[in-house]
Amino acid sequence: MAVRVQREDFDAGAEVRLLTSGRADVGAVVTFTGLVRGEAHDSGDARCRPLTSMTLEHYPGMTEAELGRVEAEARARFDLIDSLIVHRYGELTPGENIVLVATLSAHRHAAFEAASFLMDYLKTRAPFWKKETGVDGAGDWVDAREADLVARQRWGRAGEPTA
Amino acid sequence: MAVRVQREDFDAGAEVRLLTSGRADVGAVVTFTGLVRGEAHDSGDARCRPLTSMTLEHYPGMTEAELGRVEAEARARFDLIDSLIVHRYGELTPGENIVLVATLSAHRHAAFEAASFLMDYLKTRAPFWKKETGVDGAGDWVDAREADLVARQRWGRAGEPTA
Amino acid sequence: MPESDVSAPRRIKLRYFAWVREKTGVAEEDVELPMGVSTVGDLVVWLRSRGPEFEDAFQRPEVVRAALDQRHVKSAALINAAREIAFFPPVTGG
Amino acid sequence: MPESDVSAPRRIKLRYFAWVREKTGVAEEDVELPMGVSTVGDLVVWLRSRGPEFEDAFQRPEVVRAALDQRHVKSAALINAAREIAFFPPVTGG
Repeated sequence: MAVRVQREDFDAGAEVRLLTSGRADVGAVVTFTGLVRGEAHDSGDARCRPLTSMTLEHYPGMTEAELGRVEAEARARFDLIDSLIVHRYGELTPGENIVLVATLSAHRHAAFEAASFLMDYLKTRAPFWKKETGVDGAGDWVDAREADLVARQRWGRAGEPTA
Repeated sequence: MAVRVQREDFDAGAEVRLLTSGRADVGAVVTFTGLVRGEAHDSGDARCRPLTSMTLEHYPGMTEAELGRVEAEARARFDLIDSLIVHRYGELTPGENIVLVATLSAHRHAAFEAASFLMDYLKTRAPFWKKETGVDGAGDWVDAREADLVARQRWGRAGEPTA
Repeated sequence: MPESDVSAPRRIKLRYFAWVREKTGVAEEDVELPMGVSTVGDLVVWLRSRGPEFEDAFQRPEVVRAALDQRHVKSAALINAAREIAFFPPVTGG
Repeated sequence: MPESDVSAPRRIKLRYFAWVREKTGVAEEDVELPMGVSTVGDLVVWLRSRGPEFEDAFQRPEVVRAALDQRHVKSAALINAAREIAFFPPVTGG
């Protein structure tokens, strides 16, 4: 069970090898890797601007705490042996890795569900903000997606901010 | 879009790097890795025998064809950029990799759903049979799990054998 | 549809896997299909008559799965001009 | 519950992120909470009165999210003895 927030890239295969090394109780490993796409996010009009880079700002301290809470929630809900979240920040170019989630379980459904849950939660709770820079040099903050809120709500309302 | 059936191990990270290399349209990669656990499958009684090795027999020719059909079905159902199935055969020891499924998409839900679909389908259609060898040297064929049939049925009945 | 001479002997390859193979003691064989065998289920009935090993392997025909030319089929499937039929337990890969 | 002297000045760290930071022109600052400010929403009302940059950043307070001591909260949350309050747009990580 670990959370890392870092500037540098990660190696999903190496991370999984570290997690599974020396143990024989893991039957299923699911990884999710999120990457920078070469197109800016849809912004109402249908045109897709080519993207030069994406810069991720975050809230040091809260990011780690929030990812830790998200991971603890996943481990309370699903029968996990171990899990890992790695999230990058700073300027990234198309094709680069942004985020890695890995879940280890005896059986595949828990691993799949937990990885999907972690991504849905992380998308609506981890304090990261994306700014896209287009070929014209202009930077735009990415709008939060309604679809991400809907995706999160299928897991119920636990962990929402209290009044 | 590829299917491989092989004796030798695979490197999930290297496979994903090959699939994503040089492209900037992939926003989400999901991998599933299935591994040999150190316990024999539950066999009615609650005791878990320690496992020495597991041997996977398969049906050369049909295995590749069936995995190809499963993959084609996934690509018809989900918005995938690419996908890969690697399945090993032969004698494997606890902790070793058995199967890798990787799905690439612009968005995470298609990648998650497709990987989960591929595993559910593969479990009930790919012609592999597991024999477990315990510490006493006795070998037992693993029984098919009712839970795998149920898992598959949530995707509907397409691809079931015709009369 | 190709014409076929229904009176000519039909040779076909049979393959057996996992415990079906262990019980029959045969991994694969070429057989001549007897008259009157038109479905996979008919073939199983005939196979059971070939000896105690086959009787044992197909004792509960409902748990033995079949593939016709490397595609899963049910026992009611017509053999027609298939070249290969395989019998095996429910699959347990993945 | 710890006792606190409600008449003493309460100093708190404010942090701003993403376009809230760009609009206010401030990444972080220490402020003395005015009398009468007890919830996060009260604080936003006061912040908007501090100048056109703040007025602009909090123009639509419903789209600005808040965290109290690094936990997400709603605007009705009581500030109490919090040491740090952050304001930011809806998150877009992952």
